[in-house]
Amino acid sequence: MTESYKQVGLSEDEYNLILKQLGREPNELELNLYGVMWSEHCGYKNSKLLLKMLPVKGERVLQGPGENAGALDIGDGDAVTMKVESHNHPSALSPYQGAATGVGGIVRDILAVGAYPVANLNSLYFGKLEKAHQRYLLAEVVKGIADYGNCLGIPTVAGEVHFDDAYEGNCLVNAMCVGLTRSEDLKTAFAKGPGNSVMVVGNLTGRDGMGGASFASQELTKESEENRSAVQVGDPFVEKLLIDACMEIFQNENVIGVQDMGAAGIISSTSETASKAETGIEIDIDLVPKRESGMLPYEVMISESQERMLLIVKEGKENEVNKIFHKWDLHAVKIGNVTDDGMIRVLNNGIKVGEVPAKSLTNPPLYKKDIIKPEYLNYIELLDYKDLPEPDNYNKVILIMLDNHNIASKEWIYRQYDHMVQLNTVVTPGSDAAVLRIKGKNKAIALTLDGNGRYVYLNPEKGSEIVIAEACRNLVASGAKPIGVTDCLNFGSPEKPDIYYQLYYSIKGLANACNKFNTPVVSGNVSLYNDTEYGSIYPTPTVGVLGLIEDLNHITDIKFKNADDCIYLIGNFSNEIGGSEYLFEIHKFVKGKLPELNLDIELYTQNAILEIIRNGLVKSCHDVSDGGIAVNLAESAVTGNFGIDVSINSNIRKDIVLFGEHQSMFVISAEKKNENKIVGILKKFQTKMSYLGSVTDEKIFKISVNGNEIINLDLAQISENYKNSISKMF
Amino acid sequence: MKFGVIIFPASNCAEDCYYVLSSLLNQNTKYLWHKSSEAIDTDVVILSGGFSFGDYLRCGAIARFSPVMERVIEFAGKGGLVIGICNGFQILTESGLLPGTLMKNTCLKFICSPQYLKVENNYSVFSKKYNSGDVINCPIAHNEGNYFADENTINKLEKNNQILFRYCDENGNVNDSTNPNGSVNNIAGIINIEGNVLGLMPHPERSSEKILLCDDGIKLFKSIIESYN
Amino acid sequence: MFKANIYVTLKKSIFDPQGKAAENSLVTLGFKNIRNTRIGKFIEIELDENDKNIAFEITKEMCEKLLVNFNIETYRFELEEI
Amino acid sequence: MFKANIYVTLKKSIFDPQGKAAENSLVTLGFKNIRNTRIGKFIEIELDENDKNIAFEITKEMCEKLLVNFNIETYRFELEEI
Ligand SMILES: Nc1ncnc2c1ncn2[C@@H]1O[C@H](COP(=O)(O)OP(=O)(O)O)[C@@H](O)[C@H]1O
Ligand SMILES: [Mg+2]
Repeated sequence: MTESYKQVGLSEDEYNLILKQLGREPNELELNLYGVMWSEHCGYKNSKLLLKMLPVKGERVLQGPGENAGALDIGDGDAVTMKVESHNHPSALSPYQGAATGVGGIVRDILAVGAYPVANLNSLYFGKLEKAHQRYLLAEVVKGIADYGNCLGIPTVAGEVHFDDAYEGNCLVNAMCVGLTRSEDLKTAFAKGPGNSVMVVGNLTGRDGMGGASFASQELTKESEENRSAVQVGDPFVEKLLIDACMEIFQNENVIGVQDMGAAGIISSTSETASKAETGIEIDIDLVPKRESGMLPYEVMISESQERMLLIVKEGKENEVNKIFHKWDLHAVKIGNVTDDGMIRVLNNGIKVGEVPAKSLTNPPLYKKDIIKPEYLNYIELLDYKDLPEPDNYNKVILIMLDNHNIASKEWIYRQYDHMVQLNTVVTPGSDAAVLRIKGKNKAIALTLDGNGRYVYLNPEKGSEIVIAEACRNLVASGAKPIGVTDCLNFGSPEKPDIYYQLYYSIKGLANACNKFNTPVVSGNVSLYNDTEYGSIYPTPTVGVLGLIEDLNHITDIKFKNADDCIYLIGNFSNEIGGSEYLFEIHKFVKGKLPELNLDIELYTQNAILEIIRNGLVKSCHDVSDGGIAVNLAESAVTGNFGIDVSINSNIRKDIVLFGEHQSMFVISAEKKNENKIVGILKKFQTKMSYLGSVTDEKIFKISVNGNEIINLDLAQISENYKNSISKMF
Repeated sequence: MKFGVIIFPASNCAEDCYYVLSSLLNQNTKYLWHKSSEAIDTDVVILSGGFSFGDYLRCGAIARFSPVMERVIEFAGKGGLVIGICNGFQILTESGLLPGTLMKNTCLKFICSPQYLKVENNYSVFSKKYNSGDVINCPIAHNEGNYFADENTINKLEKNNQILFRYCDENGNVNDSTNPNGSVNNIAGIINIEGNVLGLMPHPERSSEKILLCDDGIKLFKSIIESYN
Repeated sequence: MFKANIYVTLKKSIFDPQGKAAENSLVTLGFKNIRNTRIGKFIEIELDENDKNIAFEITKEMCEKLLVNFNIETYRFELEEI
Repeated sequence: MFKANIYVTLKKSIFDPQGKAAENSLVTLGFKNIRNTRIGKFIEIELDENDKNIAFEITKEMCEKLLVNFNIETYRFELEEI
């Protein structure tokens, strides 16, 4: 017994704590339960204390972290729920199934709060596509997301994809789901009312993903590559039935609590619901409908078979519930009861095989470490621009930039996702944010999911502020007011001091920005131990932000719309290009200072943009981000299929002007006659704009800097590089 | 006019069709359950898009055996109007109401995209409101939309003007480069010889409102309503 | 008890893009001397039936009713006693 | 010349939703006495190779490099002289 705690991933101290809490030695089943529940993945041992820095309250918050998904009030009694979650480790091993079940899991989180899933998003990070294995991973992950999400009839409307060597051995697959419901219909995961029934619904329980939760909390090694039973297989068909059946069941009052079964299956769903409600649960594993015979009790308890949910049902209403599931060719089976003794009691065919306090499973020891600045941060920001040769051919540079996979159109990917089903997607993938109208109402929501590992690596705090600022900028450019955040923290092992420092300061940065923009964090997920033999990934928080558009007329996209419209630049240049795609692609550096971000200026500028959009004064709006102004202009030109004739004046270096990732900056197009009104509004927000030039019918892309024309290309060529860069890799 | 929209397990576009018919066109619309073996009491039956039975084994193969399909076959035999959109088209071919088979797209990928279609003729109850030769935008979203039938069947379809829609570009060009999925002769939608059963891969319900892409698709539904009145 | 091993293949005359794609990848990987790659289905079903003739009939019927689309596919099967 | 008949099946421990759905449908159609329906792949490849041992090695390598996903699948094959 003494050493077996190691096999379930517990430390000696943790084992001793268990002895103290139980007052005896745990048996093998019980030990296994602790093993999964006290893993980082389920227990948040290393991150929970840090997460307390995040703002979680706000006038629109209906439900914050602690539930299966967060919920925000979007007016008229409507609630939007959202959550993002990682499936990095399963996807690295089995990219198709890993990504597919990642979508399945996050959709069940949305379902578990009683909402109908209306949109999926995803954030993907791989190594460079020049490597065959990375192409394989991308193709399989995308197919996994597509096959699963498409079958469910949930549109996959937005996301991001990055390629960088830092993710070569450990790709990131973060899936986000957004749901819609009425505020009064939100469900919670409380096992209330002793005597009530505990039911499992959905798929049968098999030996899938045995120990996936503790597995996701260990570094990937050659050995774990062998440990492949950790991979689960998704069944989107059953998930779709589960969605339809649950929506029907939620219409009456028989269901008191709902919890999806994700990591650590039955044990985590029972102990979490009981622990929250200050109750206990007794179940008999013999009653659990199984797919395989001869499953051991602990296998039943921690199995990660997909497409299952746990329901707490009013005593005596089991048959009514079962009837509805039956209609959908699913079962709902009573496996036990809520009790009042605070214990999770496991029976096997009536005989007790284990018993532990629910609260002890859900309250692992929490760790806080010393925060020690990593060595690399002392020199990584040092970069003298005088050492960087200025390009002599800007036509060439912009073509290279557009051909860069991080910048190029992601159409090859999103074509594979059904992004139109449900008839709400007004702004489809390829703009700054997706926009979904709310049927029957004059309002819409805007969604984005964003990250920037390189920035956060160079400066964890500032970089993370920029991640939030940029996500909000995407929403604002679409005409939406940002109202709430869900985040997924993808980091290396917290046991390494460098990583712990990154984690601390990144969360601090997220908190600073969320406080400033009044966008509370309503849900999230933490994925640590993203390390391989090659080292850790870049610290990569990804953030999903929800925006509200209160009038359908305010919906805006990035496309230039009409020839002769004027193009204007709003915001100020920064003289820093650390972490930029330009520096990386052309000069092969990952260093330097990040472009300056002042959160106050950012907020004014965003408010100013919103105000001019709401006054109906803009035709298109696009924020400046990866690849700078040059790429921004190219994207609006290509997607709108117009040429431009633009000239920029500035006293900083031309390459920094064009490709620097200046913060708090937008490009808009508008009719000349609206110029004065726009200037008037901007003044109120202490924001200025400059005239850059115009949209042209001629399909030529022209940019001058300080009077010298340095870019002059056919739109067709710009478009070719931008549109086909990824597809031609396959 | 009464419309029925069938719900098979995982037909995920049933609600979209229902919405267009009932909310945008104010038609009397109801859902029909796949297990129902009651006679069809609507004027039109719609088999919507989606992934009936997960599209496992072959798209539409399992759905074709649902009890409701016997009734649909009976209904179609009596001249009732039946429309199969996307997965619905696949079910109609599997059940023999329409000839041919929808195979995997030649690119082997799911394609979701706006798509131009050429309206081949407006003699059909399903295309009355268009002009022959119109180019309309009607999005596609499928894995298996590659229409195949043997030469004989294709010749008959051509000869009898049963091909209602073909994939084309913005200017109405119908050729290999404007064929998204490998369909024989760029076929996007066909009717049976009697003219009362339509199957098409594109989704007219997805281009039925200006705020979403365009409203070219709604004329298909309006054609039916007009021919009834 | 029998196990039916059912092989469902695309008819020879029908182009198999999936087989073609797999073949192209194999060629890229250096397997040059290959051709006519075709990908079909291999379906295994256990039958609780002791009479081989009946098992044969049942399997045939399952293929004809559901498992095979005769527009594009063809099939064969064998029965294995288990 | 050989033709390789390759059978790729899901590992026994892996859930096969597709097989399950097909089985449910067969049962509804009246084929009651069936179980453990599994749907795998049947891949046919012609090899321009006259030495059976080499053909064997090549086929094995193709399976291991591309055709089989060892996370969830397993395979066997036979060679047929053509
Ligand atoms: N980075 C984070 N930011 C905010 N909330 C978080 C974060 N990580 C986890 N949470 C919250 O902690 C709770 C537990 O998360 P998780 O174990 O991922 O939930 P689930 O079991 O529903 O998948 C959830 O309510 C989640 O929203
Ligand atoms: Mg959950």
